Amino acid sequence: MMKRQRVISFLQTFLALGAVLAVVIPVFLSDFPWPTSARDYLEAHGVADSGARNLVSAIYLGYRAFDTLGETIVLLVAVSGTIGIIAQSGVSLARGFGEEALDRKTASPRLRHRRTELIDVVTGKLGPIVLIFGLYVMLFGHLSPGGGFQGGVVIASGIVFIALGSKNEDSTRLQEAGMLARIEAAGFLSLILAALSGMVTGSGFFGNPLAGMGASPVSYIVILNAVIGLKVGAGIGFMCVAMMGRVE
Amino acid sequence: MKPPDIMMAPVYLPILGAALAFCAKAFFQGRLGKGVEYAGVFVGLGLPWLALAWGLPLVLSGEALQIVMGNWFGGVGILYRFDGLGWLVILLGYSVATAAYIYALGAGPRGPGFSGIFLIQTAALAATAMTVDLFNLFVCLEVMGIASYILVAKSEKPGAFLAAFSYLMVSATAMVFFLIGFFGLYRLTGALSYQGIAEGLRSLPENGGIIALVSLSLVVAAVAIRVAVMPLYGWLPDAHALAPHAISAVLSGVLIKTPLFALSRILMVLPAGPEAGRLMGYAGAVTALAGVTIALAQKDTKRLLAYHSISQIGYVVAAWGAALALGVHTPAGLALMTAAFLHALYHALFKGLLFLTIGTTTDLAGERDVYLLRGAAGMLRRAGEKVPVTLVSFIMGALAISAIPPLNGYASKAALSYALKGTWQDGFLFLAGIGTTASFIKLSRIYWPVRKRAPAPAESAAGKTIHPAVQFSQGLLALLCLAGGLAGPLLSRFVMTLLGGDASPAASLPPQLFSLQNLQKTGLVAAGGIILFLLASTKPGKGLMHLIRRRPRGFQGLFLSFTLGLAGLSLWLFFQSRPVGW
Amino acid sequence: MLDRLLLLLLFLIGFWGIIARRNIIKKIFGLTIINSAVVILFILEGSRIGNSTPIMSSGIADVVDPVPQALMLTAIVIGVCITALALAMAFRLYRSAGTFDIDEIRRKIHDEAS
Amino acid sequence: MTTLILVLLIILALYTLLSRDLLHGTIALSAVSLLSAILFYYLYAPDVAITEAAVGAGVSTVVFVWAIRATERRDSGK
Repeated sequence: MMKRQRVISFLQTFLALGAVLAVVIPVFLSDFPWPTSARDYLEAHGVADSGARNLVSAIYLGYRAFDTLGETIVLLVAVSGTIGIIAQSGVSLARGFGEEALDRKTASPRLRHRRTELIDVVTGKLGPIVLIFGLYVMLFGHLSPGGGFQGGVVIASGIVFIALGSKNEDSTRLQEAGMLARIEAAGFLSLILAALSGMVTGSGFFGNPLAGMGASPVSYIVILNAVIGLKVGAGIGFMCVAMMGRVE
Repeated sequence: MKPPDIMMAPVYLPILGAALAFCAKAFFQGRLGKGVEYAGVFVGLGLPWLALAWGLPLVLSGEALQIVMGNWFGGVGILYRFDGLGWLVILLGYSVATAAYIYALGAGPRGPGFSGIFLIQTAALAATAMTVDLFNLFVCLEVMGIASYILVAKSEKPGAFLAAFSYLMVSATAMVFFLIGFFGLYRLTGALSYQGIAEGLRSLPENGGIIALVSLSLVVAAVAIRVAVMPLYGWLPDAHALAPHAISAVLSGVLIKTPLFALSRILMVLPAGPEAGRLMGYAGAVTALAGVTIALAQKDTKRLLAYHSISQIGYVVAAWGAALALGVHTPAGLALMTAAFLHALYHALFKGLLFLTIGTTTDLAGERDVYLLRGAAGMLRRAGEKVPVTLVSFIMGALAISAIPPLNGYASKAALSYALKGTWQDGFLFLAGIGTTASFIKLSRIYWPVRKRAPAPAESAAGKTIHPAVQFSQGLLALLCLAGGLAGPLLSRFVMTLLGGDASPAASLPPQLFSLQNLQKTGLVAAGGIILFLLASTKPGKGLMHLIRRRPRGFQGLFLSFTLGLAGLSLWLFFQSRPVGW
Repeated sequence: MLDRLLLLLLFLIGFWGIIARRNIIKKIFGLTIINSAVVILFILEGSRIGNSTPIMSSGIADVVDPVPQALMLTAIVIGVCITALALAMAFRLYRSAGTFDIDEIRRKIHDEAS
Repeated sequence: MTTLILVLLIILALYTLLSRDLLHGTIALSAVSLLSAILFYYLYAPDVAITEAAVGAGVSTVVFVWAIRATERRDSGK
């Protein structure tokens, strides 16, 4: 019986790969010239419309900011869903971050004894530096490469460094899962309010509220970058800290 | 608050509500948390009805509001369109979501996390209905998908995680193919919105040739997998059967229809669209018949309902595909599209009703097997349901799906067969009607009183009672089914004016709903159903059904059917665009 | 032309990983690989029309097409979120079935159900 | 340069899918992510490079390693 089943599965794989290959070849191998209409418009008007010199940030937080909101929602739903699915299983590793109290004493013993000196020194010292770099990437998104998401993930790795390296007595509140969940929820609410603010000043949903007024329009992109960065950083930090099962 | 802002309300209000729900989960406990969560749910599910009411006169007059999100430049920005089709699909989404949430208050999953994800799913439904930008459609489908994977997995049943995992892997892979299709179309035209892509393709020699056809088939196949048409339905039965009841109602009622109508926006505009619509119409008719035959063979009640969802969506896609092939602005095409939407709306109502009532009964009896569960009617009465709301609601749902006159199924199936008359699809749908009646007689046996040699009557577990919110939502859906049936012609005229705009007066409606000819047809279907049911309960019948149930369904089969469906669609488009042949 | 062939091969390897490997973690590896392949396809083809980074400091002329770059930011993040969720489900499947082999999981769950 | 990186990516992808040990597969996958980040930087796409490096190599590797730590490391079957 096993032989027959293996042959069937091999045939199915071969058939599926052949069908996909036949369909996808024209698209992958076409050498049709790449359209330049969007690039030309953005080169001419990108900076004037959104105020951001980094055109990718101009698109990503200006012209197509709704896609970014969708992306932030996917991240939020994925984090809360992943934690929900893991926490319900009540696994020892997962017990550390159940919905109720997340105090530091429930870390499973298996993780505690394997802490080497290297982890203490490196992560303890590197944590703040990585956090500062994350904030820089987040806040200068409209000038240099980077922005909300990238800065947020670097901040998340900073939070993980702090959570790993903190000694028993002087741990900051930043590494407690409850605190991170609060920052994430507050960040998401303020992102929605920032998006809706465009309606109040008449430039429409996700429009730039400062377009009419004196302040340079780029500050709207900086605000969006900051809010998304905090939300993403807290969200991914929350997931990583939860997955580590609350190391001391 | 200019008109474009109110038009977008069904999208951003549920997101705001979800943000409130997540804040309630993170910040507050106890009564304050509940208060903030329900405030978010009211903002998310209550207020958008006002926006719909505001939008009605605008779309009734045939106008359509097309905006660029945030008044940015159209070539790069995101275009949204609020027209009759958008209004109707949002109405469909919100009505089923509200009824399902009321049911969830009573018996379904609870908690701020669930409310937040449910609201985000509703927002994604509304956004998918209104977007006319291809990459934004990708993001909306991903948001809708990820919300539904988690909601399916929330039911903690052993099979639920396997069902959610298969659903996730197949949809995620399909969305990567969608990206390749989007790449092909962006490469040819440099535009992101449907109109921009269509104009770009038309200015190219041969409408962009083979690359355009292949890219369109990639996009259509990726969206069609969420609609569960014939070759691509493998993931649906497990996901819908094992999800919590409220989520099964929303999944079957709305989540397989919104991508279909979003796809109709693409196929109405792009040059090779009508051909793709024609093929999907044929696949829809085959789905209607095949779905019913597999449903007849099922043992598990909710899996039987899930296969019926596939068969009923086959009805909708059959008419929808034919409408696109003829062009929605021709009178015949408009009649077909109206019949398709009418059946989609009515199916959402009666299928949601069936999922909720069967869910309540099987939860109470603790038994989901059609052959073992008996005497559920008595059990419901003993469980403190003085007024048999669940029983009556189930009967109305079963009559509606078998197209018995007073109820809405009859009205929409009459419209379907009138619009499709004379085509082979109509024959398939007629046979599928017989199968539906037979399987619902079989399903309703769980309510029949116990006979001597039947298995022990169902006893509800101690202490389980039926929550008033559960009864309210079931009663609400049952009333909507009845109202839809009685007001059939009126509602189909309303839907036609919304969809057609200028072509509506010329389009013909089924002349007289309760005409002798229609009633004769219904009698025939009912008789055929009873005969088929008797045949099915004979010895060879049971053997055949056991065979159908045991057919191998592996994880690999999902992907193989997806790739073959994809290759079939691109071959069909290729040969259709070469009428001369070589 | 060679780059596109290699990219097509990378995509096929990822797709083969999803359908042929029976270990569900390997299937999630395959999903991540085909996601990366499509993102590279967008950026590779998008960068053929220019030769400088799309940051408009003074005197910058023909810039690379920024639109696919902005879109691929979203696609990468969505891909990672889907992967994280798939892994959480794989974890729960492992806890209920004791193995990562999709066929054994399906057999165990069918035995429990019927 | 692009062709070289693509060949390396193919080799690493094959190793990810063929290796018996899931942890080696995860490390090879984060190498795939890192190499594609370098490729993006070379193709004038720094934003995507940072995202791919931070999100692709960073977060997904953490999640994969956690999933394998919490379950089983050896890949038994084919």
